[in-house]
Amino acid sequence: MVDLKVKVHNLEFKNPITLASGTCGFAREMADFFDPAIVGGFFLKGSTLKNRDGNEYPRMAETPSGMLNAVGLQNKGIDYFIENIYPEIKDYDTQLIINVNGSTVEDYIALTEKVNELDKIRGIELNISCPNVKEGGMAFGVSCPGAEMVTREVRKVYDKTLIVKLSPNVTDISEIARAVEGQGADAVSLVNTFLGMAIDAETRKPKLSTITGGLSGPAIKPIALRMVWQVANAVKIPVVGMGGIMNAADAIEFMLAGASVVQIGTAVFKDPTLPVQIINELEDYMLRHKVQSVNDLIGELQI
Amino acid sequence: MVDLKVKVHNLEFKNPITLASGTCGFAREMADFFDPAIVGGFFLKGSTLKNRDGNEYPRMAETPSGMLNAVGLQNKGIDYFIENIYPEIKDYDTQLIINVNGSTVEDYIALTEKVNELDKIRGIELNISCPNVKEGGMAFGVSCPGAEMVTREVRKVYDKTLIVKLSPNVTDISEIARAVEGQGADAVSLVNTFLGMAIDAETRKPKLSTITGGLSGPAIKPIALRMVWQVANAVKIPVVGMGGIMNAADAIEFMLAGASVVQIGTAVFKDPTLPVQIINELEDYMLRHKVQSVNDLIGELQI
Amino acid sequence: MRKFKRMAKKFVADFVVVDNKPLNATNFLIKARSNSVLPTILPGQFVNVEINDAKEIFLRRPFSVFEVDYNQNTISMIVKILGRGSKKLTEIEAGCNISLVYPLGKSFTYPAATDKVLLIGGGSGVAPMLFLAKESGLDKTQVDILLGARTKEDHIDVESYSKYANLHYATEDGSLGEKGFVTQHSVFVNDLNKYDKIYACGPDGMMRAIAKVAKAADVFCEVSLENLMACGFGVCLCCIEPTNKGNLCVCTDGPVFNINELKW
Amino acid sequence: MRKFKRMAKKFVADFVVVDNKPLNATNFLIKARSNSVLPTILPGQFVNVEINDAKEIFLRRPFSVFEVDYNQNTISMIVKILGRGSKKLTEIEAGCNISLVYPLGKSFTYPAATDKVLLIGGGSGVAPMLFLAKESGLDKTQVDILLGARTKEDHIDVESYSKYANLHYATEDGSLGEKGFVTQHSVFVNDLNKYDKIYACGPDGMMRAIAKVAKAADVFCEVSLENLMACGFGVCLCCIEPTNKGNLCVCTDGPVFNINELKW
Ligand SMILES: Cc1cc2nc3c(=O)[nH]c(=O)nc-3n(C[C@H](O)[C@H](O)[C@H](O)COP(=O)(O)OP(=O)(O)OC[C@H]3O[C@@H](n4cnc5c(N)ncnc54)[C@H](O)[C@@H]3O)c2cc1C
Ligand SMILES: Cc1cc2nc3c(=O)[nH]c(=O)nc-3n(C[C@H](O)[C@H](O)[C@H](O)COP(=O)(O)OP(=O)(O)OC[C@H]3O[C@@H](n4cnc5c(N)ncnc54)[C@H](O)[C@@H]3O)c2cc1C
Ligand SMILES: Cc1cc2nc3c(=O)[nH]c(=O)nc-3n(C[C@H](O)[C@H](O)[C@H](O)COP(=O)(O)O)c2cc1C
Ligand SMILES: Cc1cc2nc3c(=O)[nH]c(=O)nc-3n(C[C@H](O)[C@H](O)[C@H](O)COP(=O)(O)O)c2cc1C
Ligand code: FES
Ligand code: FES
Repeated sequence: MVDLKVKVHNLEFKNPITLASGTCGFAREMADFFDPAIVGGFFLKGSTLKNRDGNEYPRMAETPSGMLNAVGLQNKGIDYFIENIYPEIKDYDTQLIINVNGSTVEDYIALTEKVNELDKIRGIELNISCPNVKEGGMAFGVSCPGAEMVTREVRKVYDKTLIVKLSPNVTDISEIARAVEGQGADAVSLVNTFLGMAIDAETRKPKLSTITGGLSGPAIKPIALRMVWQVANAVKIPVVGMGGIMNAADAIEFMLAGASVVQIGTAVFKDPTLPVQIINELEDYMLRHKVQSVNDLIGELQI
Repeated sequence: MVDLKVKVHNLEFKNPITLASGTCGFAREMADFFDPAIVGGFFLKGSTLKNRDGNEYPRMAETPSGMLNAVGLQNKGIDYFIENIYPEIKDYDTQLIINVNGSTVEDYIALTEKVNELDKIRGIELNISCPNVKEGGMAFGVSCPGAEMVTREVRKVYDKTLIVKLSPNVTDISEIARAVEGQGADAVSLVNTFLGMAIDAETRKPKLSTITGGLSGPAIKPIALRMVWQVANAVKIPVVGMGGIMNAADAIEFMLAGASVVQIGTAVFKDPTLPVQIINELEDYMLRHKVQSVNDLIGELQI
Repeated sequence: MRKFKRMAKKFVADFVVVDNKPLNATNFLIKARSNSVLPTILPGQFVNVEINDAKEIFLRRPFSVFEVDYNQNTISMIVKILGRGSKKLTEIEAGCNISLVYPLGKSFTYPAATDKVLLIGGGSGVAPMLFLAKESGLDKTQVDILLGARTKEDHIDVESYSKYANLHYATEDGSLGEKGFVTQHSVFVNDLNKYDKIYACGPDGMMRAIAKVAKAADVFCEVSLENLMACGFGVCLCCIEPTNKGNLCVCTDGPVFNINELKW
Repeated sequence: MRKFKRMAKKFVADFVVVDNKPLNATNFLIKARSNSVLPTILPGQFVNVEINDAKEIFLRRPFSVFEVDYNQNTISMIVKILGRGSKKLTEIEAGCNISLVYPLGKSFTYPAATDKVLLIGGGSGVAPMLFLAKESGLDKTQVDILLGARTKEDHIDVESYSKYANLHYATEDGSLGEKGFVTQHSVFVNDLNKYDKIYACGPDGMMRAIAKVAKAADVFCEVSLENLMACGFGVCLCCIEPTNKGNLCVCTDGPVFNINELKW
């Protein structure tokens, strides 16, 4: 038997295969397909303080080996989550991490304080990298001062595991990672989507209502992998890696590059049972390669 | 008949379909497949002052809808070009633009001065965005001061058309575009490749000798298109667009986003005659949409 | 091997294509068999289909269920060639595997035993309407089906459904049935109030036109909406439709909506 | 329509697959016909093949030419299943289109009329060796072919070539011909100096082993190299091999190199 357990700060994951925020709903939707206890954890859909309708239709466009989305953080607000969703999912035997989003630092703080009360949510993923909202979102995540400020203020009110989710739309992502590490982040997760665009040549119009949107899927994998590797070499805190993971080999590559835990995002749209398959294949790989613990894969790129 | 002619500063292109630097050799190689006079122009392989051996093998890795390369500007140096290659290609009835690369500003200046003497090279593409060299290259292209400095110094010694090729590996590409515009660039071209990485999960080694390399191909198209659109909205000088163009629809999308001329790069590896097909399909599109001149497509995105 | 403990409400599985036959120039009937027993699948629900071996097609494509055979474990769908994915799908050969996510979405509200109903289908929207006609349990006298298409050639042959319903046709060029849009057809124009329920599936424009008249006439009316979907099971929030309850997902809160919910 | 004025040295065209037959468990012979007259194609040259309908395969795959029939306008190649692209290629059916870029690379230097030659092929490296044996114009007595493989099953049947050359086999398990690597085979170990020219194609390790001995024995020796290629026609500079003249492209300066040029 191989040992799949891995820790990110205080958070114990039964295995390193988790689901990315915005692509696994509030975990319930995935429970229609598989037992949530199988996977390492769920990074729940991005929540905001108040209800958000999100952007107008159309919100997505298919691209070569990927897709653009312009959802814009549609959600019913944190109170709705606490009252209506949390009770239903809180006893899932897996890690539930909430993805929090604000337009202002005050939003982030208020949200975090509410989330702090939830027993079964042992960590937050601070999203300072959403490219699909007009205010806040990525604006914080693309500069060191912005990223530092949000991290510092949230850190003051939160003492469970704080994971800061980084934007790839920057010149030097390891600089931002170091900045949030300096402000007390317990881990970083990367990457969020790349700002992209699609046009319909026939109608000469943008394909998304918002003109630009976030690119995800295998298309971005080479860039995401490079960033995980750079960041893992730049910080001491654990790295949660994602971006285009479609199979166990991809997941292993991210771990070799330095990710302790990986998130499966867009791939579940193609196959919602994929995370389960990846766990099985990861076990097979470890048996075949005589790797005892997943910890022996993390950052073990041979160069 | 439709009018395909388009101008970038003083450079007249008989049509907007050109070939990207590093993917069309020195045009001769493409002449094995089609008459070079058919296309708008060739952006010749990146040249340096002295001979460069480039990076070690392996230099490429296939990725979903794209590829990574780590060529590292292998070329025999500008003198070899002037003596042995230029005479052979100088009478091609099309625009020949040379792509110049330096490790230092002095390199760029020396190179430009030599190129200035070549009658049939009416423009240079200043590559400040190569991700595959240890010194110079992208280092200049990812900060405004760096980009400004090279542009300013080269501008002093060059009065034909100066196109500056931008790196997409930045937080705000329109800022860099404005910076080089401010220093007298006649046009900008974008995007160069994205810094990416590939790992072989079985051997646990990087797939490239240099660990990281440049990502190109359709995978990057949505990001490249977004950047062209942002830059076209930020500067007054013409924009030369590229990144994953595989067919006429892609080329048209870049023009709608604001590119006056487009470059076909990686796609020619799949089909070296593609630029010719794209010109034909562009004509068809214009006839079908009753577009008289390509100039009526440039920047004509309907929003 | 980790055991896959199914939570058993939705599934992903490879089916084997047992039949793929052209219904006319652009519509194909594809029937696929599962190895496992099928869950209940109702009219209006859909499946999300992976397109095999197609370069540059990344996501699945949604198609309404047209027929379910619980003895044979087969699901059928009518696929109209629209773009690259549907084209490729219609080229699949019997014997090939095809991956489906199923069953997805909410079904139409079943009519009451005494209801008189009008089913309106346009384009590939016929599929769920025929499915509903068959499954409704109503007598043929209670069910009218109105099908709209551009020309006679665009209609697919549904004569076998005349045992479940009275068939009416509208074509834009008058080559079959009455000339004009479905909303100009006599059963729609004259007799709307004799129906207890109207169900419709088809292009957006048609749905809106029907909804407008039905709303004015205050008749119960459900429409099935098409929409760009990334996941099909409610996690991506790409497939929204603005409603009285805010933006709802067409894939889970729909694709069937009561017109009174919609902001049309 | 703009006229496509061919510069006529290299081509991109759709061929029709006329035959695809398994030679053993992992090797297939694929023959494809062109609509146009073929240019001269020589042993050692290769074609770059587009893999149809394969998700996640972006670039073409290079394969050596095994046979050319100028009457039928066909090119044949031997494809060994290595990874995803070659696997997919071996599944192509007769009648399908396949796009080739051709002819690519430099051929082997033809032997002089009086030369005695040894051709050594390993794995899929047999293809150009058999092509060369046939095209060399030499008498059978002048040509020895030595083929290496892991086991008898890995060898493909090349008996028909015994009219052009004397066939010798090496297998690692001794199940066909002599046991061991080609470089341990008696024709190689004992008789190297009786050959005027040695030609080899196969895995990198085999090429290096042969080159080492040939160099020591000071015999003329050309080897064909395999390498990761993006373009196949000399523009990407990905396929380099360090040589006395610097980094050369395997696709245009090779794939055939004289061992004295190489930095081995
Ligand atoms: C719930 C549901 C049920 C459906 N049932 C059926 C059915 O039974 N039979 C059938 O033939 N089709 C059905 N469709 C439509 C079908 O999903 C699309 O025709 C298909 O996805 C098109 O894929 P493509 O690759 O051929 O087109 P693409 O090449 O992806 O697109 C071609 C063009 O059509 C547009 N388009 C594609 N899909 C949609 C869509 N869903 N809504 C609006 N515009 C779109 C694209 O934007 C593009 O302009 C259904 C759709 C939904 C959401
Ligand atoms: C000039 C030339 C002639 C060739 N002639 C033949 C031939 O006649 N018959 C034949 O069967 N094969 C031939 N090959 C090899 C053939 O091109 C590869 O087997 C094929 O490209 C593998 O593609 P794939 O998608 O199956 O493998 P992939 O899935 O792409 O790769 C599988 C593994 O093999 C490695 N690999 C793939 N291609 C090469 C390569 N060219 N060199 C080294 N490692 C590689 C990859 O890095 C990977 O680890 C030739 C190659 C060259 C360069
Ligand atoms: C439809 C969609 C919605 C998303 N919503 C969120 C979100 O609410 N919060 C967040 O941090 N990331 C969000 N993401 C980003 C993903 O979590 C992930 O970072 C990104 O998609 C890259 O991973 P992938 O390529 O595996 O999908 C979303 C992505 C998609 C495709
Ligand atoms: C193999 C290879 C070599 C390249 N060499 C150069 C170069 O020498 N100079 C340069 O400016 N860009 C170079 N590029 C970048 C391309 O010109 C182009 O900017 C990039 O590939 C994006 O376009 P594409 O996706 O159409 O290929 C190279 C790209 C590739 C794939
Ligand atoms: S398609 Fe993803 S939520 Fe409906
Ligand atoms: S494969 Fe491109 S230069 Fe050889």
